Amino acid sequence: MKTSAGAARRGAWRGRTGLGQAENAIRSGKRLRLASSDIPIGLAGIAIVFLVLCALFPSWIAPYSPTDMNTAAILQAPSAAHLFGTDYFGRDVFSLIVHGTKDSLLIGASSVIVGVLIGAALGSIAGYVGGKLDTVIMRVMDVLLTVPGILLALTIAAALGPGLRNIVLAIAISSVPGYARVMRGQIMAIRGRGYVFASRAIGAKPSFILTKHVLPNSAAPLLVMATLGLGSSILAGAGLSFLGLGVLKEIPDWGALLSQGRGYLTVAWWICTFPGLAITLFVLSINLIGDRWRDAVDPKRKGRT
Amino acid sequence: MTQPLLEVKDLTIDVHTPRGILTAVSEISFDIAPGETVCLVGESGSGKTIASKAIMRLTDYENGSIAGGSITLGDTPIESLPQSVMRDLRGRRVAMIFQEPMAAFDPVFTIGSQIVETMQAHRRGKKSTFWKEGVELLRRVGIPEPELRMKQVAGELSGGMLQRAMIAMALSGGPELLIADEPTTALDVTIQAQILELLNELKSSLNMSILLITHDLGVAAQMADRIVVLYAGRVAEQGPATDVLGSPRHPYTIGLLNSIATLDSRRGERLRAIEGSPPGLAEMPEGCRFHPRCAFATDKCRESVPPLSEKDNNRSAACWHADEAAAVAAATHAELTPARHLSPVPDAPPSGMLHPAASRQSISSIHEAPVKEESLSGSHPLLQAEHLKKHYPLGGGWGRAKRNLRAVDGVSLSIAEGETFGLVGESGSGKSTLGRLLLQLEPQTGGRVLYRGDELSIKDKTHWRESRRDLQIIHQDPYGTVDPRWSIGEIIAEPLSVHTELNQAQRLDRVSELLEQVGLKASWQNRYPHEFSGGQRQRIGIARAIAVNPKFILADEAVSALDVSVQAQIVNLLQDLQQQLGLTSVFIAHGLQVVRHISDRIGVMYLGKLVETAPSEELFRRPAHPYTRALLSSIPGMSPATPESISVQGEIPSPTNPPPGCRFHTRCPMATDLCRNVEPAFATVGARHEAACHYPL
Amino acid sequence: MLQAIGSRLFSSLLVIVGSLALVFCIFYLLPGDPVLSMVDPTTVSPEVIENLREQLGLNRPFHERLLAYFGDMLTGDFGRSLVGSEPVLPKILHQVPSTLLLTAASALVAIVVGVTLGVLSAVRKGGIIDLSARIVGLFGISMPTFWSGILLILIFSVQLKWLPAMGSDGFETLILPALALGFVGAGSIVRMVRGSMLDVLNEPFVTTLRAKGLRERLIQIKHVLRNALIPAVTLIGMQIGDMLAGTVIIETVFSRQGIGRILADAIMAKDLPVVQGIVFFTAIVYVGINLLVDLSYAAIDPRIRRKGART
Amino acid sequence: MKRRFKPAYAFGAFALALTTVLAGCGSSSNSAATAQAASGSGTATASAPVQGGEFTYALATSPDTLDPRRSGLAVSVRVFGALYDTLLVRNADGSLGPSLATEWEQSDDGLSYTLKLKEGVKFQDGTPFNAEAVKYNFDSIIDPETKAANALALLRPYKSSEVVDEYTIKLNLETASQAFLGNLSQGMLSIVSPTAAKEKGEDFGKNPIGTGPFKFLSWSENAEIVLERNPDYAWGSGEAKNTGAAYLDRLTFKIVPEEATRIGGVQSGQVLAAETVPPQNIVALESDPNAQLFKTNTIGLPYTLFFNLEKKPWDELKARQAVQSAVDVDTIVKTLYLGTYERAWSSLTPGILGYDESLEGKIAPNLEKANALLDELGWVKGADGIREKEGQRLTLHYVDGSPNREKRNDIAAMIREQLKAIGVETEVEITQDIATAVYQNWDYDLYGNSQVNSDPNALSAFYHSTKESERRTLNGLSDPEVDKWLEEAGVEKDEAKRTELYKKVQRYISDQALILPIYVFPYTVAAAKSVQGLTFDPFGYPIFNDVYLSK
Repeated sequence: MKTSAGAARRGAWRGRTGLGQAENAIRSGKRLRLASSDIPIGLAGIAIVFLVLCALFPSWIAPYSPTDMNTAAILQAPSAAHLFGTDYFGRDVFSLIVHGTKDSLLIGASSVIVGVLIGAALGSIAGYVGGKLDTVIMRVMDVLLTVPGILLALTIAAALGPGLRNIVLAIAISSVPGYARVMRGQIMAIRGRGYVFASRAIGAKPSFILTKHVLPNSAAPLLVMATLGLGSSILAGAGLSFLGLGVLKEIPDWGALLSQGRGYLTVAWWICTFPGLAITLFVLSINLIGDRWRDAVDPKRKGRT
Repeated sequence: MTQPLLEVKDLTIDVHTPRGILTAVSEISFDIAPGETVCLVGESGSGKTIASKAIMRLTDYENGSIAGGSITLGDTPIESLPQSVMRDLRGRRVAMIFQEPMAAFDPVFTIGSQIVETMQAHRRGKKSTFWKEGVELLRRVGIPEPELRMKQVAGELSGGMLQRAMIAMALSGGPELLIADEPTTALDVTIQAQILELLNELKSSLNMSILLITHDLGVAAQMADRIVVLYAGRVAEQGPATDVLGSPRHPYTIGLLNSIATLDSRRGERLRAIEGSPPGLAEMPEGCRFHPRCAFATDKCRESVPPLSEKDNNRSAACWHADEAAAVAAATHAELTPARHLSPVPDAPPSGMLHPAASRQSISSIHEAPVKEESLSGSHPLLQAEHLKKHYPLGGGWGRAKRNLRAVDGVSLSIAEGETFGLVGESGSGKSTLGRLLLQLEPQTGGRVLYRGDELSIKDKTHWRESRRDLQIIHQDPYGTVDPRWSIGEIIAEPLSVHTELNQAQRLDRVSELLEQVGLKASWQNRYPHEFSGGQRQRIGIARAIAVNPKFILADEAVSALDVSVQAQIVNLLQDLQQQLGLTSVFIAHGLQVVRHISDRIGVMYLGKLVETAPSEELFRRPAHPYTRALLSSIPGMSPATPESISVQGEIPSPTNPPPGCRFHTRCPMATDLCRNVEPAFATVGARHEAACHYPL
Repeated sequence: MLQAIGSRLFSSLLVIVGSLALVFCIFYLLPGDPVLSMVDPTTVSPEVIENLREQLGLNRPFHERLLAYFGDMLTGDFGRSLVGSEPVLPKILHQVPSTLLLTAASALVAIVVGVTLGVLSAVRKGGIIDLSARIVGLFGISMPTFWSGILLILIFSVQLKWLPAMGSDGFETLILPALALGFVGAGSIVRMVRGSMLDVLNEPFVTTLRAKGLRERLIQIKHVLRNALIPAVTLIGMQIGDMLAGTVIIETVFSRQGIGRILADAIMAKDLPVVQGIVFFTAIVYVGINLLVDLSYAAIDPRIRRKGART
Repeated sequence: MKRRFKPAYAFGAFALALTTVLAGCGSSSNSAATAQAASGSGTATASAPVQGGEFTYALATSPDTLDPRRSGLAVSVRVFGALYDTLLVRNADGSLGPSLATEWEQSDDGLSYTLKLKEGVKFQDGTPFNAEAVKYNFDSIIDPETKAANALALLRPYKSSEVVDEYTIKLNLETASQAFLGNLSQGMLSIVSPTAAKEKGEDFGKNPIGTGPFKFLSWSENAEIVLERNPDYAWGSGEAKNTGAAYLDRLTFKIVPEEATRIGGVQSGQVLAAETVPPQNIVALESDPNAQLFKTNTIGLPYTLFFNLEKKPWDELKARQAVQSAVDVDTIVKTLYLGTYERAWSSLTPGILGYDESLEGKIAPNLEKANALLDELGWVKGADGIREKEGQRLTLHYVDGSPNREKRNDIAAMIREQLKAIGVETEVEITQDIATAVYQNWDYDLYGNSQVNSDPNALSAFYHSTKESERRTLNGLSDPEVDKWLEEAGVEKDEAKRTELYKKVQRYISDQALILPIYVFPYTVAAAKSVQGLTFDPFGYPIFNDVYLSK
């Protein structure tokens, strides 16, 4: 009513006035003129590509076997032979990090995938169906939110044992409420979009509208959130390692390396500093890219480009 | 000649974008004398707003920079003043008001604190003194209960009220120049009239100069002493308002004037639209920027930029063929009087449709128009509304009293097959809601809708879904109503896949056919909506609406968001299609002229009620309801108060709590006790002419 | 209004009861029981262990235990710790101030750092300051807290000897943990504040403010920031919740007292009454944070204050 | 008997008699500690003790309760030493000395002990210490209501008490036990005030009252336990040189679980001492001019990996011997503990009665032998280097607890690597809930445990066969011959004979490759230079009564 007429007018002046395009150009310019800030984005991209390569082809990159314990050369400081030094077993820290990439990324990726799938499903149902079901689902999500994530993770890990799969599940479940909330909000927002109304106006069935319009358009913010979630999942995994819920694998993930090496910080800083930096590098890169991506898909901000 | 208050000379403004530096405004020059009103007129991309911001040096904050030329305020050249000095000029010597008053106030601070803050920026003084001063200012601009308003935030005031407050805030520094950037565009036409009147009154009483930026030639005609027409960042033409509007010399100005569905244009006839749309900043044509759209264009125009050549009497136009164009325009003018009603107020004798001569003209033109009414009157009603009501519940819950927003409150209506019914009214009148109810896009609270005599209800899913094939809609926001991820081919084909069994290839054929039908290229179907201009998007929306050969189309503010020159194209397209396809339609708009141009019959809505329906000419010639007459009188560029015109005070009341009796009584100059207590019936006042008024005019 | 509060309280209550029931079920399904981890199983005989189970009521059926638990709760009895056998309520209440203090201090760090960097980054958009502010912010969310915590200890305690490495008494012991925890939240807040500052800077009213001749700093801080904080408040609320959860790790690293550590220990020891008590407490804190968020909305945005509801 | 710690004693051998306490940090080790060595130079600068000051001592974990009867943690015992006294003390030479009991006598049938109690002793709440108090203590331990567990295990086979007179008590046993008397020196059998215990009930653990040199002031959970000097104290056992009231005004235990923080606390001066110093820091601290390091080897059972004899193929001697030959314990201990831990050779640690030195150096890594043994059993290396037999892969399910205490997880990682060389795949399961995995489900092939204990009788709990109704042992060994040796040794009064019996047991265990002994745990404390007089009892628990802070 009042708002819709207002919107028409707003559209009207934007369309008609001189600033219409100029302003758009200016605004988009403001956002994109950050050529200097694209350098870190580029670096972040390179870092991610490199880490993915590490995950896929670790033995091409790592100079040593990650399990090789050279007990004659323990706790050696970084040198030409051992770029990142050696740990308390005499393993080459660089090779460990390279080989640990796979599991680290796997923990991040699979927990995000599981979390997003469950969260998106619940959020979509809540948002699209609405009514009582919505209330029930969201109340359950509130319960999950209220129980601190770490408690959930701890109890799940304690209940199911400390396997990698259970760590993933623990992180995934504690991330479900977040995704569900975002998805629900998104679905409800998209449901109110003009093109959904337009599609309904031509007589399209609800299932058609849901699958062709609502879901595809709701996905973008969730995907961005999932990207950022990759980083926080890896951190959560490291946190669980710290609390003693990690897994003792032949090739530890970064979180485990960091957690296990932290006692040596004063005598052999390299053992946990480099895995820590690997985590930081990855999460930082993911965040930089995710932030940029989010700006790109955020309809509020997209309008300016 | 007195020293101009503001002198803009060869001003060029660059805008920094990721694609490089674009020039938004090139070498524009104009000046404003003390006490003078100058209008900058132009469409999107003309650079009028950015030019006005440059005068305040606000462009600096928006990635713009002054690349050349000078701006002189009084004796001070300000184009390169440091911002610290500029800050002192802003608000004190030059003040500015904006198009959307709601957005122009900080939503979280009170109006009062924002006014006081302005004073504090320029003067020393006690806050309480400033506050009192603010109250006086609000009173000065005609705001009732100013003490209360001072304490309210923007969200609590109506648009018209806020624009007044905005003006008050601008006045608080006692400026010599007021820049008004589309101050009334977001407002309803009756409010627009009030604001324009206020501006004129303030200008003369305070001896301010006004730089008015507008796209609306009507507003320019009503306000301007002089007009500067901008096109694509350059001055196309400038001169005294009378001259520019009366005898335009630039083909663009001529085209603009022709594009307008004036009250005098022949109904049903094609408007003389300018082809194409204004260029974007990044794709400015070489030579004369208007040449791709210009009928007079020659190689010379394509190669070199025409200078702004002075003709006489302060008039100039930037066209190699100005004389030629002016001659053609004069001829057309004589034939069609394209801009007769757009006479600047002070100099020209009152004219317009209420002027006897103009009225005669209108009448004569009706006789020439293809007359459908007779044939229609006997035909079957296609769509009928019976006592339709739509109440939206507000708030309430948990024991709080529930209130209803009575968006549509008992409307009965019958639309005949083949008829085009126009629906007009201000914001909050319920016209869009009524449109959606007619199509049963939402359930009504009361009453019913009949389609071909059968009840149509959103609740009967199967029947409803089938009926969508016949009943289509063109939306007001052509971009928001298409899925941005779909190609336009898919968008146009969506109704086909819902309602037909066509296979992929057949669908493609049909989409190609439709695209050509609405004036787009069939090969564009793989493109995405964001690649199109506003006008093109609306063509896409139209193609989609007619894809399944509907019987009825609802056009809901379908042209309101478009540039004037583009609006004409779409109006033409709609008219053509209606004739070709034998459509029945309802055309909702707030622009009265456009509605009149396209509609056979018009209904006027006020606060959820239909107050008058009549055949288009009849309504304009003999409005029976005071509100209709008030609406007509508010059209800018109309002559000032003639005995027959009505100007309304105040604003439309809230639909949650409509006044008793006649809903218009609170604003009606003729209201009596009867009006205040008894709701008038919707009664026949002439042939196919009904109105709900105790005292029809 | 009263009824709105009533319904709010009711749904909060539901959430709290739901959380407790959820935790109860999880623990019921957990393999093993607390007794084995309370004793030395190589020397303590099976009968003794069986006696302990009996004494602690671990042999009773599920529904009996659940009903008994909620029944006791209604009378304000949160039970006794299975491990230390002290009453849960005083045990938790004793630890609460330390955790709340840490959470509050971390929130303060997060808000001050986050908002400052966010504002800087937004008003100096595109420059080196923007970039550095954002990267500093991102570092916070890119480092595992236990690692940054240990680094802080090594630098400020062991090397520079400026601040204590451990403990929970006094202001000084609060600084390092609050920094370690606060920086995590700061990252998201920087991002949010920057984004919404930029959005608000593009609002038309900012042009009005400039056209009135106000100083740019005044515009940025008084007007833009206040508007930008409206969407940020929700996020800050959520961040505070996350920080509360983050105390589990930080309290261990810095050897602070607090429910985070008790919680970790209690989970490991399967000390259900203690875990329940803490979940109850955190649930209340979450409800409180939500309330605080709403109050902040009202404080920042008069539109909400006057309507008495969130839009 | 006065004890003085000299470097010469380091890892020295004491033939101690027995008992049990928990050391390390876990929930489950009996202990008796031996030797101590003050490296650094703490003891050299002995001068006149200074009165006053607060001694802050960082513990790695928090005590569960300060009620000795109910506690299950070794860390609690570190505090009990300051709060309480025991009836007897274990002298540095392994003999028993008087404390609250001044004389003791065993009946001929070994089924009862009569103890004379010290007179004039008062609990910190003023309750007089007497036979009634002792009777209350022991009776309450065997009362199921008290929920005693570890203390109950120590007190076994106690049956009842008879108060002979105010200061004489007769303790009756169900069966004879050579270990019983020694156990009375264990901290978990410290004597609590009967008045306070009755009054506080379950809350006594938070309001402890004993007869010790320090009295309880406050316990701020997970932060600190504050004790203050008991000025009335005048009945020191002689374990500390100072038998009167303590030099310190206050003794504060801080709870600092994170290693780096704990050691950092000493380096930054926030605490004066911190226990359980990781090996890598020991090396560094030894050269730190601002700190001193105390190290005491504990005695009892070393950290030992037990094969589960119920799991195939580890029920076969050759399979176990193959692992025994493949694991290079020397390298593991040297690599992980950087020379700060001793490697273990037998099922008992050096310094305990009956320790069999002949086992030292007997086992050397020999991959050929290991491979040959597995070949003999028919395990053939597959494509990936892991042996298979009848479609089964040769795997070793190695269970260890979390958190990674004393780098035990790292031992698992190294063994996994070493066993790969002989084609054994090691599945390492690290679980927090070791109690369920091991003691409830018995689901492991190899699991490690240690016990600090001063009596070789501790072997019974690990190697004696068990009845159906009893909990099985970690090996699940059932050999009548071993049972016989252990039973005889349990009641044998002749030390030489006992020694011989225990040596037989040790040799048997080694020959059967039932276990892999790994290391002997040293209790370590890092302290500021100002800390003087810190000594440890044979169990490795700190003695605070001699401690003073030099300026």
